[in-house]
Amino acid sequence: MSTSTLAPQSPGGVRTGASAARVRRIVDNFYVRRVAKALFTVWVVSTIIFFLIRLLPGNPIEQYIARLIETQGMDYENARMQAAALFAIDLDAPLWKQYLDYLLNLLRGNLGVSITSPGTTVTSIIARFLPWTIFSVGIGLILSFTIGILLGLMMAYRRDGLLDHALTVFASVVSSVPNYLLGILLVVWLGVQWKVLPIAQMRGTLSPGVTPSFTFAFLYDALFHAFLPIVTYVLTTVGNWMLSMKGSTIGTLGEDFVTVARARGLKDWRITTAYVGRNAALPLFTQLTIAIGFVVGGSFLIETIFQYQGIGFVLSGAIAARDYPVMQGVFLIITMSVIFANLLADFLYGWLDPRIKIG
Amino acid sequence: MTKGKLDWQMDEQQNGKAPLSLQNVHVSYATRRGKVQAVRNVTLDLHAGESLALIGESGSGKTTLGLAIVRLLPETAQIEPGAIFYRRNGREVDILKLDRNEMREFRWRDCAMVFQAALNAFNPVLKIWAQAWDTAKAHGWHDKEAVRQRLVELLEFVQLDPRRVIDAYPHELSGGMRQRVLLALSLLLNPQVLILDEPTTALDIITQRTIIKLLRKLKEEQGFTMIFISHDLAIAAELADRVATMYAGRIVELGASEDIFYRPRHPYTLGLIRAVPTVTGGFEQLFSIPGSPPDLIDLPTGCKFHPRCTFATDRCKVEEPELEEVGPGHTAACWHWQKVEEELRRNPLHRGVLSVLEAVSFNEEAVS
Amino acid sequence: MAPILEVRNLTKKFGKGKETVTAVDSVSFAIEPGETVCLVGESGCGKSTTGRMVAGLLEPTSGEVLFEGKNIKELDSAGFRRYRQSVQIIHQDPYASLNPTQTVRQILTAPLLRHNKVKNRAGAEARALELLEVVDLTPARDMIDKYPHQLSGGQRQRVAVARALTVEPKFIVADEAVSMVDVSIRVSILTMLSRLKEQFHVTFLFITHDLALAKYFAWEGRITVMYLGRIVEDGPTQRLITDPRHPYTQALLSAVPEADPELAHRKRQIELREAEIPSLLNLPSGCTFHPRCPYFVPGQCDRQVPALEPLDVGGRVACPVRKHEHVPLLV
Amino acid sequence: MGVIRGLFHWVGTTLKLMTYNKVGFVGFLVTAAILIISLIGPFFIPLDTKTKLDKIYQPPSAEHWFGTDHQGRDIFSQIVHGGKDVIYVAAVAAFLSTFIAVTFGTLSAFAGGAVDSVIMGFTDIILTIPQFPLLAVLAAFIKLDNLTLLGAFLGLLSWPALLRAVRSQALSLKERDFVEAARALDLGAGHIIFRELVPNMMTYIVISFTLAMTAAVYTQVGLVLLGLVPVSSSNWGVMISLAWTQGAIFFRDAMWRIMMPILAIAVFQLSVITMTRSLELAFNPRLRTMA
Repeated sequence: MSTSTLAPQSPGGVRTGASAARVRRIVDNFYVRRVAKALFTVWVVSTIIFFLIRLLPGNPIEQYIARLIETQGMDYENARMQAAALFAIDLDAPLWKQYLDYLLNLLRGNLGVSITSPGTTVTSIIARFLPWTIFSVGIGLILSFTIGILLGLMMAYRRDGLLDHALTVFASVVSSVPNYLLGILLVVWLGVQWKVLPIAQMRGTLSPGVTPSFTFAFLYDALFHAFLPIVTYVLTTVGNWMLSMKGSTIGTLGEDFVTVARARGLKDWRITTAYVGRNAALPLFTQLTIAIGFVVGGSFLIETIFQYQGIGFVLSGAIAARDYPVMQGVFLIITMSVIFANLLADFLYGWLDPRIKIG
Repeated sequence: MTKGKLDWQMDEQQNGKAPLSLQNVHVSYATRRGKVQAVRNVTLDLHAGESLALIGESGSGKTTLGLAIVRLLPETAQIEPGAIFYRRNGREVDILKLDRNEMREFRWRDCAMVFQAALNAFNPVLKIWAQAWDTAKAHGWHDKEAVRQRLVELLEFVQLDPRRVIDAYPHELSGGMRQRVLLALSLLLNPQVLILDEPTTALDIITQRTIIKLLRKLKEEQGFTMIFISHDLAIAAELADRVATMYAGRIVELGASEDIFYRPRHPYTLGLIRAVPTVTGGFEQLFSIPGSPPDLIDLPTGCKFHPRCTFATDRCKVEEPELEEVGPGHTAACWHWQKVEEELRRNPLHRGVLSVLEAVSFNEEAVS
Repeated sequence: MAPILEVRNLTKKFGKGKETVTAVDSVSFAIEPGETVCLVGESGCGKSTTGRMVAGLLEPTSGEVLFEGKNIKELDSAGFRRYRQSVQIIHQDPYASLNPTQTVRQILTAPLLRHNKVKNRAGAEARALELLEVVDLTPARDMIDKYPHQLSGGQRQRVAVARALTVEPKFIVADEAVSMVDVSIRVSILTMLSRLKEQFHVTFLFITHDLALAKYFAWEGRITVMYLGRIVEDGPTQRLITDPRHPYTQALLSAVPEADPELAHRKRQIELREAEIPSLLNLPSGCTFHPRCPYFVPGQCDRQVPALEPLDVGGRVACPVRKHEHVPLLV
Repeated sequence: MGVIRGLFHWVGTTLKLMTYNKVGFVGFLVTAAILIISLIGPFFIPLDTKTKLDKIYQPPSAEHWFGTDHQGRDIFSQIVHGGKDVIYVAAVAAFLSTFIAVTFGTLSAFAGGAVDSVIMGFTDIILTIPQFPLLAVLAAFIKLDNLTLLGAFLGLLSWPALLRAVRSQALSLKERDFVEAARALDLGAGHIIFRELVPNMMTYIVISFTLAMTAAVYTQVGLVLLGLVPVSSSNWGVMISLAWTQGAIFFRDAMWRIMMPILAIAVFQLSVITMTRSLELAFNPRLRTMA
């Protein structure tokens, strides 16, 4: 017998010194461990970025210096100073000092200054554009996940029926078209061929003159502009949720506790929701962590297609203009938002599944 | 726990009619390869207060039959022809004719089924109390306090500490505890019939004993009507008043427990008994049954046991025997049951007390 | 005669830190060539872990395994490989112990060819067919090209036995080898194993939770009872079954359901003080059975770990309190 | 001779098994057709490069099956020529990422301990970095003007999810009794990995390979669209990218020019994904003996 077949755990912990026990409890705490892991990941990723920028042959700083000398006729020293200011790096200091400064700057939220729009800090750019991405991607993800789970559940219940077949075809088709191509198709068909949507007016994040406020008009306008990105996220991701949920539900329907619930004479609705649905959806929350990364990463192209001014739009602009400080900062933020979203999904999972020991 | 407290409603006033009568029940599954004949022509009366064991190996149809009674078979299964009559308080229904909602109400309230895999019998994300309350609510109970009170009593009856169990998640309980919780839950709605499918399989020996003791208590003190489904002869020996042996979807022998264990008349029953050793009995000569269970899609002709039977003759290959009376309250479906009787006279079953005494005397010699 | 296999103070711990579990705790026993020993106990008692350590599949945390008098830790690599081949294991689940992607032929010829037991492929096939006959899988020609999923549970278990025989082992650990096989064919597999004992001079360590099977298989041999990682009692089967001395053995024997109504009703009922088995993560002090034992002596049982002491009636028992008491199991 | 006959038998059985799932088999046929057209087609259908001002933006006709583009060139010939590179890059990427995932996933499962912790720690970190932005940022530094380099680059960054899955598969297989029996029989590490484990993971590996291909198609076309991959030859991605940057998507008549490459990519992705349903059957030993 392996350790997995041991007798169930009996309550009652170890008795050590009270303070040592408290320290251990904190260290062992699921949340603490998970947050520590997330912070560690952030550190590793930012370190990777630092060394990419500093050490790669033909690295952005060297390239920028070269560009300044070439285009503006600066001498090497001046160009170097300007580059240092932009990247918030002291190029004369030893590498370890530069690295330390970089990390301290990160902690202070100082990510340097944009090259293409001088004087604008990267932090302020992020602060301006990030909320729109969170808004559109967040709504897209929640809608897609919810719709996917509901449809998947339905498909499993009506397995091999007409609805199941139709939805399976739909799911396979929409999830095999890359999201940015679907975006182009939406523009081509809804905007250009059929003229159902005023594509030109829908660009950007808000119509001219509308300012952020807690009003219905503002929300309506924000949704109007985010409509196409959201539809694209939902269409391209809902298929996977549907098929995953269908598979998971079919597995759950075969579980003994579902048969026992039926033997207990429970009403169908209760079995479907609390017994089948809830358990079938659980494994999908682990997939959510991977999906979040994909959606945030993919938002980049969709925002470019629809000219939706979120963080991805900024990134593609920065890449095109080789605005390295912005590229670096935005990339870091995108990664951090994925790490944060994963953290959230993990906590959510621990809360939904009592078998995951927390605390 | 007294009888009054648990409030069993024994229907003695049934003018002699059994609470559960199976008449000519057939169950088959449609598969790509053909029709699986899982249960064939089962006719059986379950009397009030008796405990009946259905024994047989995997594929004998015993679990299918159990599931057919509460109609929990997969959708590909067909239960026909046949009828399953259920009687309580002078009311008689054919279970197979109940509509969806009537069927739902029938389950657990009239007939509860305790499953083999108690490990997975509970929804892992709901506490025990929530699942008990779900059950009560589905059958029209509204008084939360009363349900809780009853659950506490039942948990005490199965010797569990209600304070520890009631607000626990299933994974926090051991396998034996979960099996007992399920047993307690099965009594919640005061059902008349209890079907137990492999109630002790996969449990440790000492835990098995705890469950067996509880079931005996249900049987002897509360006079419960129960069906045990098991591949394990020991469960039948420990708990059953009557035993039905199933083979290839049919009942091939049915009789009082003592008759089946000491005076079997069907070669298959005899084979099973001769294949299983006891612990505290003496050293028995054991034999296995040659061959393997038949393919339920492509059943042999005549008696389905004939390819594995040492008594088989040409007649067995052609004609399938029906259950016939071989003793008082004892029926067997075999053309040659008299030969089995002779065989037993020649080579008696070395079981029971005699062999035990031999073993003990051996021991005393060794000590002295 | 020198024991073919001996273990001394064998201990296995799993996990680390707070989660450490002692699955096997200072187990010592010796098996003579040709002897049949059954290791019996409930799930979690360490019997399978012991079996896997004996078969060299699991490294002990401490203690020694001696095969034919030699400590396997001190063997050179060639010696260790010889030992590895000399000890084979038969697993419980016939559905998991055969690779679903291989035919019986592939399963049997691979070890034959690898260890040069035969000259060539033709020789391997001939030997494979022979082995199939040995385990009563006939006609062997029809069996050899089948995939595991085309065989019944009993047939698969026979293939597993034939596979173990390819390397001509001297010692076989049968870990619950028949517990997943249908009742009606169990005996034929046990009979086949008993025959191998004579035919190939194989010594068996039979691991099971089923006391009735242990009794049947090792009627002339010995039974060793384990509880929570320790041996609590061992002795000749016939003595241990009829005159168990350890309260746990008694509880176990009295708890076993009997396939005989009369025996079932005449069994002595032993009431344990606690029904639940303790967690391996939090083992009781002293005798690990003391929280459940009806004969618990406070101050003694919960303080001292009882040693296995020899019994006048044969075997050993780890209970100084009850070792002289005979408790009839039937009333 | 026997080997050849065996091979034919194997191919025959595999194809027969693949027909068990009708949809999957159609996916297989379409995938095969696209592969054949992309690889052999260019030898038969010349690429139309001549500007024909009188034939700009024509809808599909007998002469031009998929219509014409903004310079009056035949779109069908461009589609036929544009598949090769896309598929090549995807195959390189899929091969590399599957190779990394299978090698290190199995290693991680087998070695356990520190090796496992290091591999998994690294994988988890790479997994949290959104792949597409990373690729885009990196593409801004490194010139990916070589198809093999592009494929390798995509492959090098897309293995983490698969590695995790392979590791958990290998972990569960490792605990299986038949692997333990092979250890007891001293059959050697090579036998255990290549005879016991890999055949049982084969279905999974093949399906993962095809799915990795679709992921690589997604990424490379995306990169092309952003203008980050200076791939000179025409391919489906470049066709879309040109139409996009020239603003053709807002021009009603340009529909065929945009639709056709998009359709080509969508049909390829869809057929590869549906093909996996049949692949599952083809590797099932249970079915293999029944066929």
